[in-house]
Amino acid sequence: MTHYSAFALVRKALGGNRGWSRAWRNAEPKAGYDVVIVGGGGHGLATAYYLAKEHGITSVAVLEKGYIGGGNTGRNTTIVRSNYMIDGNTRFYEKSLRLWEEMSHDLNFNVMLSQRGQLNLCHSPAQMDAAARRGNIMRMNGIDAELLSREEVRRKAPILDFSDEARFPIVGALWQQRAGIARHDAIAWGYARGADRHGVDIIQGCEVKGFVWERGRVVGVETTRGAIRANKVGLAVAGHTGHLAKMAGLRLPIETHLLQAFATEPVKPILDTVVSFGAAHFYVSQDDKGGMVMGSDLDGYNSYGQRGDLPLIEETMADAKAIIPLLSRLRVVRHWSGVMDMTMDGSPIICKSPIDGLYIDGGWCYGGFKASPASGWCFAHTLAKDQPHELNARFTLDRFRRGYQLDEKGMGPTPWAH
Amino acid sequence: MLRITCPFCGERDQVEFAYGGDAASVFPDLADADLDRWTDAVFMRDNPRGDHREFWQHQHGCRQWLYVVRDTVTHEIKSTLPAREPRRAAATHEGRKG
Amino acid sequence: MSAQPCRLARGGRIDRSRALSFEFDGRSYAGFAGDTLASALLANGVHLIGRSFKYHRPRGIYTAGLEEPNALVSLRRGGRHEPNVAATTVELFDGLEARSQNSWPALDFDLMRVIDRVSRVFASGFYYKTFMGPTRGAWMFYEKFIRRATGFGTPPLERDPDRYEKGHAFCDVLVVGGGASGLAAALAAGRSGARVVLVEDGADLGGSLLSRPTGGDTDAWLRTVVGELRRLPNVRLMTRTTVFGAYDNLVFGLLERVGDHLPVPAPEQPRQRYWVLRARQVVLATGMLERPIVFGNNDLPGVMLASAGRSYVNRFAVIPGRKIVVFTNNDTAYAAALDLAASGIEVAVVDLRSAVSAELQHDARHAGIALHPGCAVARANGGMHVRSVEVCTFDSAQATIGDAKLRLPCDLLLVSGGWTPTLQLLGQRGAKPVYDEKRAMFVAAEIPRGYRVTGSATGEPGLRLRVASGLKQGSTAAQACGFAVSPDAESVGATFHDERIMTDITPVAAIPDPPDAGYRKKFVDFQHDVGFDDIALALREGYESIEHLKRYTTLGMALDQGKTSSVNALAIAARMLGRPINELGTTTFRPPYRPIAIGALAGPETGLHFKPIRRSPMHELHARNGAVFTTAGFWLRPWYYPKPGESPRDAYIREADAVRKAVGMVDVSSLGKIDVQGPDAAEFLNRVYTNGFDTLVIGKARYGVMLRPDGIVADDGTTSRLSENHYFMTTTTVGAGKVMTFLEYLLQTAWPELRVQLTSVTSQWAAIAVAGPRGRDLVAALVRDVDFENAAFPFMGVRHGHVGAIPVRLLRVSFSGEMAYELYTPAGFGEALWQALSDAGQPFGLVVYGVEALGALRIEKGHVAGAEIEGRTTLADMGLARMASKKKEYIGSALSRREGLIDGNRQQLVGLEAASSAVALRAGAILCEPGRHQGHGIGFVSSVTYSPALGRHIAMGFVAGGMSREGTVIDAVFPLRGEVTAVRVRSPHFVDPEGVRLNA
Amino acid sequence: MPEQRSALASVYKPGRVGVYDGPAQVVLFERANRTLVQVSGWPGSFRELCRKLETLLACRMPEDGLKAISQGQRSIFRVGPERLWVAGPSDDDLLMRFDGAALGEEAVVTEIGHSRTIVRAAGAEARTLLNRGLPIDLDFTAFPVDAFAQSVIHHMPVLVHRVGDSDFDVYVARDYAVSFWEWLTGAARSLGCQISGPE
Ligand SMILES: Cc1cc2nc3c(=O)[nH]c(=O)nc-3n(C[C@H](O)[C@H](O)[C@H](O)COP(=O)(O)OP(=O)(O)OC[C@H]3O[C@@H](n4cnc5c(N)ncnc54)[C@H](O)[C@@H]3O)c2cc1C
Ligand SMILES: NC(=O)c1ccc[n+]([C@@H]2O[C@H](COP(=O)([O-])OP(=O)(O)OC[C@H]3O[C@@H](n4cnc5c(N)ncnc54)[C@H](O)[C@@H]3O)[C@@H](O)[C@H]2O)c1
Ligand SMILES: Cc1cc2nc3c(=O)[nH]c(=O)nc-3n(C[C@H](O)[C@H](O)[C@H](O)COP(=O)(O)O)c2cc1C
Ligand SMILES: [Zn+2]
Repeated sequence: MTHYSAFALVRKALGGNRGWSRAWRNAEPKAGYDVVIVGGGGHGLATAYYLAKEHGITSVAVLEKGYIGGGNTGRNTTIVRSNYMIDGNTRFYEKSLRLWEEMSHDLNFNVMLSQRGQLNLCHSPAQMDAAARRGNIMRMNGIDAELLSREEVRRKAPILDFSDEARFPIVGALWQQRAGIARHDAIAWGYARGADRHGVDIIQGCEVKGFVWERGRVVGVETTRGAIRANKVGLAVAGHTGHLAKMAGLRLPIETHLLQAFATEPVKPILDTVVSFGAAHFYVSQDDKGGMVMGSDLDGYNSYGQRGDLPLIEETMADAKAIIPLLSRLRVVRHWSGVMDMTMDGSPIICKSPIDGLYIDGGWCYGGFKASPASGWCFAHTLAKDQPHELNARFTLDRFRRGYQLDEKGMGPTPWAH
Repeated sequence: MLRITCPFCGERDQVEFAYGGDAASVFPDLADADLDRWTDAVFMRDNPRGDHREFWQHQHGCRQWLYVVRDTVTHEIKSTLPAREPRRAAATHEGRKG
Repeated sequence: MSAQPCRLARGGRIDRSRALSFEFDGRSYAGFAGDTLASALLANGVHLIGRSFKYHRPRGIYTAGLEEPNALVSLRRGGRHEPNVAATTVELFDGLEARSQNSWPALDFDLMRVIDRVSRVFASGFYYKTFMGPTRGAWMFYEKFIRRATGFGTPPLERDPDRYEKGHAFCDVLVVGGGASGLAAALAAGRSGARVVLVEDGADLGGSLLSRPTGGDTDAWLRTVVGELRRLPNVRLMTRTTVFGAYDNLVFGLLERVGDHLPVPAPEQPRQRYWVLRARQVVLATGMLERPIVFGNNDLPGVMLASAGRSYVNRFAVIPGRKIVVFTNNDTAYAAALDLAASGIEVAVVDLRSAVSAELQHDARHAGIALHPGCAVARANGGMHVRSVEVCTFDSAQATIGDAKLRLPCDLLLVSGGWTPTLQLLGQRGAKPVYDEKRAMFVAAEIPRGYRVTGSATGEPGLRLRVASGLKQGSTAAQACGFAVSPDAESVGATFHDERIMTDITPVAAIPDPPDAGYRKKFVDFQHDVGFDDIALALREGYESIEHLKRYTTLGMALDQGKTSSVNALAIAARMLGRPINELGTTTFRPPYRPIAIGALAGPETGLHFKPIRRSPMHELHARNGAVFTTAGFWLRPWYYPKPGESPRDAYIREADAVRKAVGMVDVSSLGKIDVQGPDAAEFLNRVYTNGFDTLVIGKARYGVMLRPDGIVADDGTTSRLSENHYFMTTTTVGAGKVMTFLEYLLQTAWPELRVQLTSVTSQWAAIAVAGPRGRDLVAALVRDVDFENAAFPFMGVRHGHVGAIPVRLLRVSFSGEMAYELYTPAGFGEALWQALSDAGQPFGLVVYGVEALGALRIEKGHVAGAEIEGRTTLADMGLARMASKKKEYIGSALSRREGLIDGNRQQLVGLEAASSAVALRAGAILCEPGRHQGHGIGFVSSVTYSPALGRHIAMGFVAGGMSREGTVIDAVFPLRGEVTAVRVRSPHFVDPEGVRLNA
Repeated sequence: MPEQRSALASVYKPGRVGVYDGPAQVVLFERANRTLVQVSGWPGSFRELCRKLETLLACRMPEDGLKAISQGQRSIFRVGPERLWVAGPSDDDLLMRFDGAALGEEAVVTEIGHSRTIVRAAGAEARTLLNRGLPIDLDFTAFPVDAFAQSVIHHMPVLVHRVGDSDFDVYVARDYAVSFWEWLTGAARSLGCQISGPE
């Protein structure tokens, strides 16, 4: 496999770019593996990579029904941060950010992690208090955070609405410098290439349609390309977790909802940070190509339809103009959406399922892109050791029955409102 | 945009309605303190890909809660009833559970 | 201003009586009304329009429509500046200013052009392979340069001065596209009486008919049909309007460009209007778009689609070149060749096919056109503009190229590689088109319910058939809506003779380089500078899925969304992979069909009108009294009332102090208010509140708390019993909507057998709280018909009385801990009541206070509010365990018994006070065991105030163990400011814990 | 009773909105002297209740949620399956005397006269104006005279009642009245709009 570097780029260019090899093999399914991961998104591929790299388990297949990275990994607004407040979340997301910081080097694939910082805007004293609590927790856990005044926010992002026309004036913000954005496709391709190098089979166009059972235990999967046996089956299928779990007879504390995203025409740099509006659920950054990438709230009803609708589109565009009036004349070139597994407390699930041989990594809601590396890392640990790492110890299924929800937003069991 | 036919007000835009989630899980009777049944009703979901029974309130209209069957893939609405009606029907047929 | 050297003396659909002047890159030019910016530039002989995205190659005008990939310019100035606008879509107006993009220092001398020389290093995906060193965060260093280099045009840097409107529309039949077939469909449907909306993106109706020579039989047909349509009252014709998205349930997003063709929008008019249209049936008559052929240097200015050449000469009377080569693989380009030749221009045709029909050969010969069948253009030559083309023999059966045969000098190269029906709107509905090998085009396969496709969007090229199918589909659509179609509905079938039928095409997307020709750049996606080699490289590296190919190369991701490139890209990839096109499939079509301004979709929801404001009935009075407002949901509430020169802090302390010492009043109208009536009202309240309400006596109020079903506290408030079956509930301001909805949910879905009526009366009542030791004196002075003696009207009592003629409902409840009354009066009397209190209050030392002082008072009293009811706390956490009735079950009771919710380690409410009066406390501080400032601590500070009563900062907070820590000192840690403050845990009832004052 | 203060008092300025030639296409004014009472009942006995109301008011009760019954100065809306709004002039003595006693046990009467501000939009373009925010088909065939709809305009709940060929009454919650008025007059700018004195 070709090592990527500037030197290689020049050398291969001189050879008419004919010397590049495949980033990963187009593997054919084998009869069986130690571990089969269902879902070729960032989480599934990272899991396979860390299984091989950290635990030496290389008889691994990643099964993807479409093309890798084509799920939410390839359709999210790419915000990476570690500003979580609830005990159980905080250190997990920080671990993830640290893995992000090493990722390009580790994978020899530039995932373009741009730690340009994120502004979580506050529009009332009460929001500032909540931001302070969050920021203080971050700092106490060794995570960078700052509380900014209105003037400090203005210096970071002068194009926000600081005029008298702002319906919800900016009071201040919580700032995390190490937060930012990364290249969505790159993490799928980078992990795939990394896992492939360790011998993992990446099998695209292979949909899991059911499970192979033996004595009440899952021992493989039925796929559109035949049955594949496995000692352990790990689900990392994002919005489809509920659907697959049902095939195994499990009911989960998950609803599938759709979330939209928007990209505008590219323009020269005007916004150097990630901004999230505090008076509405809206976030925006300018990607390296120059387009503004924006997202907002769920469409608000259960859906597996990968397309959004007008009410939320209007809402999002109004949010965009409200917080950055200059966006008014910029044009959206495309909007799309993803289907997400919303849990009842907004926090994820990484654990052994009640069924032997079946493991679940899901419930990522709209925050799982940033979690991809740590999720893969913890899920690999859970699969390899048959017990959770302390970082994912609280991401259990039974926390709802037991009353240990990790409700970062305090919204309760109404997933469409998280 | 969803266009929901309120049995009382007629076909209306989604923006007049508020979503109320899964209508398949019904709260147990208040007197029933069984933790599993409550956990199941409050937290667990069938989350079907296809027909989904769900509640919507015609919030900016007649304020009725509606019992809607909608396909979660096509978003097609198959039927709409006032929520109290199926509940009443269930109550008379199988005895009141909650 | 120059003459227009390339304008024909006659013809076209421009208005020569209206000369317009405009500027491009600072130079003035002339054009005519009816021109586009592109046609006017061409009329002036300007071909070089901009520089390409990545390699800064010179680019010109490639099309005559919205599919334009190359000719992107910046328009207008200041707040109206718009980048990346396709010159082909800009209607010319007097004084228009346009600028080229992406070049420095000048358009014709761009230093970044060097990138083009080393472009192979910057092949697809190069950035994934480099910029990773030397250090770990190296990308942050490179990113700055990359960002500056990309980005195309500059963004606007001032506020948009224009207005945007929104509209809701409804129709039976929506016809998308105002070409021949669309007009026919609208006419047939319109004649049935159905409500028809016809939407056309362009300024004029006619579609491709407008690109035909003027004065022909199609013009007469067009006049007749449009004339009749305009007369039909049930038909609405919307031009300059795009159907940008097809959404669920036959709802469509439309954008009407009301003022973009004017220098500035007309007075009071919006710039654009966004429509939400609900249709019952839709007919797509969206036409088709021509696509290029890929060959060496095919992006050079002076290379253009054949249909564009035809449009320029016929519609705009512009000759885009003096010496023209037409390069085609199908018959349709001959129409352009013949029309141009008819204008006296020298034309040669290079046809990939060796066998060209006798009829075409005859026509060509007759028009003096040199024909080169069996040949391909392998390269366009020239630096900044095409000067000649390299023509090679071509074997269309094998798709192999021979040696260079000749070099044809020319200054315009027209290209036609075939046609692509415009099926984006179907694609948006998830109906993927399929590839028809024979016709070399993607055509509609599955058609969603309610949709119909007609005209060339079906792939039908013949005009007569297109009109016939338009009439047919219009009729059936109307019938599907229940309208009877009269026999004459289809009577305007066109009788004009048909033109060249595109029956024969040799589907070659890319011309291979001739043997030993050396490296040549061949572009597939012009706008993103994606070349033939980029596709090859991506496939070589395993990005074989069509979606991976798109993402790795960025094919089809630019503003034009691949309108001219995606089919060629597919064909090229299919060929490289040796697989049929249909096996590869297409990428997904997503809205919008063409880029849509954010401001348009935001519509009137902007600035201060972003969200409506809810105002209390006394809002004006507060504003006049100098209140500073704060937001709570959509409400604006007085935050504090500063005296001149007073700081916010001084103001609230003064206000709170005055309440404790004399009397104050505060506007609490925003509290949610719900009228609860019916024989089962008591039972209902018993089920939704944790405490009992059936035992509440008439004429009394009670504080109540509601849980969510999961056992967490949802909201609180007081509820009064006005009569046996009549209760009056209040909720928090922010919780009001949610509570009302949840209560209705319970009544209708869970307990329909309960006979209870709920009515939100939040807007019906103004509410004022009067609090303070002199509160009773003040209220009693005004309300003469109520006995205020403690025994007659005790704490938690409810009475009805009058202030003058104004009726008031009085609740003796207290949030502040003082002797207090809440006065409710119908909203229209709110101001009068406030004024009456204000007037009468002077002798009692009345002060008006805002929500900050309200907060100070309630913290002193230990009352919980939003910062404590934060969605994770239980009754017990807030020290309210006694409110959980043991006699009954209620919503949330079952799940509130889960182990995690009764865990002894939970953080519980305490009061906190700064150890010294000099120290400030802050909300959001984390509580820690002294000196152990790690992890999540043992709790946090939820609410803080300076207590005038105690003369120091006090706080409420949650701490593990709660009141068992009473008296101990712990640390309040605030690392964000580097502060650690010692705080003493104490009862949260700081002031008057026995309630002497409120019972006084 | 003292006079109710209009929620629009601080923003109401009769005159033209924007500049335009020719006559106004929309005329707006507040209907200040109206009042509103809500009467609710239960499924089993609602018919009976309606009959009592019919006798009391000497007028039919509406059968559905689509069309109001207007008689003289009164309009009656069935706003929910068992819920009516009776609107009338503010000195309508009958409405003022409405109470449980008159209608019996099965009626719940709620005075909501202060909770809504009523605005009339009249003129050739009134329909166009409302449809700039109202997602309801106001075509005559779908929304004839006396048709009404409860809906939402720019996040604000409204009830829209067609009182004439080109006349509409909009009932909006009082606390939104100023924002609604700003929306309405803003949306009317491009139509040519006249604000006349309150009725
Ligand atoms: C619009 C949007 C914006 C978002 N913004 C952010 C953000 O800013 N920051 C952030 O951190 N997170 C964000 N998220 C969330 C984030 O994208 C996801 O949580 C994360 O990408 C999930 O990764 P994954 O690998 O679990 O899932 P995916 O990438 O969805 O991968 C799951 C894969 O499983 C495959 N699959 C499903 N069923 C089967 C089957 N039966 N057989 C085989 N394969 C199957 C799917 O095809 C898919 O490729 C956003 C999400 C969306 C939709
Ligand atoms: N030699 C030739 O010129 C030749 C040969 C064969 C085919 N054609 C093509 O045949 C077609 C004519 O057939 P037709 O009458 O069915 O189509 P048309 O192109 O005449 O009309 C389609 C119209 O639909 C409009 N439109 C498309 N999408 C729209 C949207 N989303 N919103 C609003 N408007 C939209 C376009 O602006 C266009 O005017 C043309 O596309 C023409 O280029 C031309
Ligand atoms: C961060 C990000 C930026 C994107 N930018 C663009 C863009 O500039 N142009 C574009 O056409 N699509 C862009 N997309 C969207 C993709 O084209 C595509 O819509 C998305 O990956 C979902 O796939 P689908 O539309 O094929 O379902 C972007 C996607 C992401 C996640
Ligand atoms: Zn309704």
